[in-house]
Amino acid sequence: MAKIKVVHYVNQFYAGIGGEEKADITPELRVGTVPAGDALNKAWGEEAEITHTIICGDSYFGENMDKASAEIMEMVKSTGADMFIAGPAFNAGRYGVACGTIATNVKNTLGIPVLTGMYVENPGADMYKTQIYIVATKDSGAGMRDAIKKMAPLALKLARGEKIEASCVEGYIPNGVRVNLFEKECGAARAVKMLIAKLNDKPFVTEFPMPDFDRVEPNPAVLDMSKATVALCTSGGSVPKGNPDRIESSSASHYGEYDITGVMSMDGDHWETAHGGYDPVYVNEDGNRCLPVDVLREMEASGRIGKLHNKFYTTVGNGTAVLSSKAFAEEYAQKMINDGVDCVIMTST
Amino acid sequence: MKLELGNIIINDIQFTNEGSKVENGVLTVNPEQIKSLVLEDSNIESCEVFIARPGESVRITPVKDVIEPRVKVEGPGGIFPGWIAKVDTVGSGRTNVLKGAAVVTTGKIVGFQEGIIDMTGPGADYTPFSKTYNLVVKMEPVEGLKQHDHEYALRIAGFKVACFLGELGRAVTPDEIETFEFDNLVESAKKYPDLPRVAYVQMLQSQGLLHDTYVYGVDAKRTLTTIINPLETMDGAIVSGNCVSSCDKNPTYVHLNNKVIRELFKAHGKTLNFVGHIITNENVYLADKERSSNWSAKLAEYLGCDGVIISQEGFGNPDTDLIMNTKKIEAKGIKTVIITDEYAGRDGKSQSLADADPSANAVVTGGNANQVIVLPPMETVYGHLHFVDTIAGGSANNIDAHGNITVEIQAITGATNETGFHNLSAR
Amino acid sequence: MVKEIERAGLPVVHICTVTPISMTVGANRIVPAIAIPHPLGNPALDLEGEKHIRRCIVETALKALETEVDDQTIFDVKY
Amino acid sequence: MALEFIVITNNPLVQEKFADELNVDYEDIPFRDVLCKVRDLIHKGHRLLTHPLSGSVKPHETPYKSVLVTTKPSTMDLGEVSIIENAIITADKFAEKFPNMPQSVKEDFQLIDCTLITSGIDAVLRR
Repeated sequence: MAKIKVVHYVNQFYAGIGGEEKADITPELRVGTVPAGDALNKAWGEEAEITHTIICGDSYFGENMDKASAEIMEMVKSTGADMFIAGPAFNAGRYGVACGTIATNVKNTLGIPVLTGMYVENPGADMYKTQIYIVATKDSGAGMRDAIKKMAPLALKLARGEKIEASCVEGYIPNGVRVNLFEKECGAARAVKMLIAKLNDKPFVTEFPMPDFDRVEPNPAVLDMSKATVALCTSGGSVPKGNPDRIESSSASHYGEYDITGVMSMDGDHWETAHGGYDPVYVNEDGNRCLPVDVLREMEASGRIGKLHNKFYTTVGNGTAVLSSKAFAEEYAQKMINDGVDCVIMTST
Repeated sequence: MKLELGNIIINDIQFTNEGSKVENGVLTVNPEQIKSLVLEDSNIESCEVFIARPGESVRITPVKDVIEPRVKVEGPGGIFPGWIAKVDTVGSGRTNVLKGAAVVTTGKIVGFQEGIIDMTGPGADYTPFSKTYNLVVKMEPVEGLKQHDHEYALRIAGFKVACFLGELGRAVTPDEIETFEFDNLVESAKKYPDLPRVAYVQMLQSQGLLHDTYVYGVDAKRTLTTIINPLETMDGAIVSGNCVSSCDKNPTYVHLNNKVIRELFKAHGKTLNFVGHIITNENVYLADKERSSNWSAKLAEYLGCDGVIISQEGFGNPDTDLIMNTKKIEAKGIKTVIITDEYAGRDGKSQSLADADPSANAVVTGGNANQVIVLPPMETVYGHLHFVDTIAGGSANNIDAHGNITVEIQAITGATNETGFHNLSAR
Repeated sequence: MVKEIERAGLPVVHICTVTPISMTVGANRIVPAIAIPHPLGNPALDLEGEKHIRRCIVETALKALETEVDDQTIFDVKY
Repeated sequence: MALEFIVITNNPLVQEKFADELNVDYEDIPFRDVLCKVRDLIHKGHRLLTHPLSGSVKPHETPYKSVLVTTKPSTMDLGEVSIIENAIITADKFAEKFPNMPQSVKEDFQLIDCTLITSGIDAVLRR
């Protein structure tokens, strides 16, 4: 089999160009490797080789994300590589986000296998771990050897399209896809060990993490509601009659964005619910029962609120579903911010 | 209380036309003796007996139960109290065990029954019973026998055969003797004042036909959560009536050799003080679930536990019991580790459990039961293969032209066992 | 979803029937709704009665947005 | 006072066995629709008495499901909402497997569902 051609992405620091003062350098494609790439090449022997390295400053990437991304994509494409590797970024936040963003882009647009590595608390890990394989590294460059030891074999497997084993076997950050494996010890022995650790306040790793129950700090209160733009969102599935965007009744693959300019009330002649998670009769009769446009219009007229935002966002979500459509909300929250929304009323069934 | 298990290591099973016996690690069986024993029950029309050894190209399906042959040689009670023996308390004296042998019963009680044991090939890795020397007892009922009576007949026949084989080991000197001692609460507290106190909370499937478990002959759905001496469990107090969705159901063999109990005994007096075994049920009625989990928490507190291990049995609604038990026990300040399995979909991307709670922060998993496996054809099939396409984890037309069967591992007996009996897991 | 909106920097109030779930999903300002099939209405009432309760709920939601909170808070509706 | 309950079912055997003595709401509808019917009742304040994922036979593998709910609505119980909604999520993970099931297998599934709900009915009646 021919040697696998790999292109490697690193920031200014790992290219040996400089630290923060050089973080604004623009993307550059070089033939050959940087030290991290040398280590990978050494680990691969005759199997694979980094032929090109792309270098970009972290600040430049962070501040010019779309442009930088497009430039880098062209560079990757021009090399004709079989695989793309970014980092490892360890605990460097902007570098981690850059590695995750570019690797995800490469995977989605060029369709070649990608791999990166970073510390589990790197913000890039949370953003991209469900989309690409991210090897879990230590929190600083001192963990380079360990990172290469995990990345090199996983990269080969990915490049060859081989079966990827469970996260604890391959060393990637758990990505939410459950993969079976045979443990050395039976479940009972593992349970007793875990309990002893838990009883002694020693660290232990659950084999099945419960869904995310983390919290976000509350944002400050709205100071002057009479000047505020209030947006409505719902997980109750409110849609125009006939459900033109075909929002699925459960586990929907997209969310709805609808204009309510001039709409005074969610009357049953024009609106309905796409939600399959409850008896739709009442909301189909009167959509204000789910999305209170009628009273907010009154409040807009009376000056209680500054303005009702002219778009609302809708998803179908069981109130009690353990999984939530996190990505949708991330996306439309950004849209609302860009549109100058000040606060949000989210209604759920 | 002290229990000795005298293990007679079995390295092979052979048929004979003469008397059945155990000699030099070989279990020699006269199949006619087995048949006449089974056919004592007028509800059973016919019986066939086969041998399945590790590594042989053999598939057994649908598996009804797996039972370890044993005999009580010293002390009160007998094997399978409430069924074969009287209800005298077991768990003391000596019991001889034909270690490495198992009785596997098979028979079609309902059309969608599964339970696959492959003795070789990829499927063999997923079942613990590919490593035992199995005496397979295949039984057909008399015409028109109702499913409840059919299940009962097969269950009892399995116990009878296991006792018959066990009896052959009565006079044999065991290769090894394992001794287990369980002190009462006061004594163990005196002996190990500084060790954390740990109990085992075992959830027993208890919902109806092919979903039942029995304790000293009592249907577990008609019990309140209670305390049992773990030695009683090790000595046959709990038996299985439970075989559908066989990946996470406990055959009788698993109760006899409950690994949570064994591991707790291993750690007892060293890193923890094993203070008790709480058995609770998994009923259909929600008020029963509330009540039973209240009692688990209350008894764990009553035993003065610092920690417990909770094991589940089955899929779906027991997730509710599991989370209730965990939340209520954690709320008492008692630390928990739970053992479950997952139904994360064939792609591993779906929600694994039907319930969740942040207090369940220490989980051991028996793996994703939806994982798909291709089982190549075996030279011999004992049982009814043509039912494989209508079973849990199977699907219509899942046997290809070469005889490969595509199934989810939920069809394989013991694959994702939730008492931590096997070593499959997931991440 | 509420959490993602909050994380993006927008103050958000969650009007929700199943308030414990709202707590679990990490909402900080929570207003209880009427019932799952009609969170901001009640078909048992006449149109004006229904609008009145809806007004009360939305008013409570606005008050919640006008209130500083440090932790998850449920704002009860006065009808 | 006896607890009044309805048996929501799509299982003809349950209908046949209990229709004379109990309040059985039988409809020939798919498995999922039974769960949705129960869900809508729970949302209206009927109390869920038996677990909708009773038994180990997987949703859609068995076409049959029977669930007990109270006849009269009271206050919606949040725990029960969670149970029924998660049951539907769980059921949706399993595709229908055997559209052309032989009658004998159908009858076996009917029997299993019937024994499961019978254990629930017994529990309610003897309370």
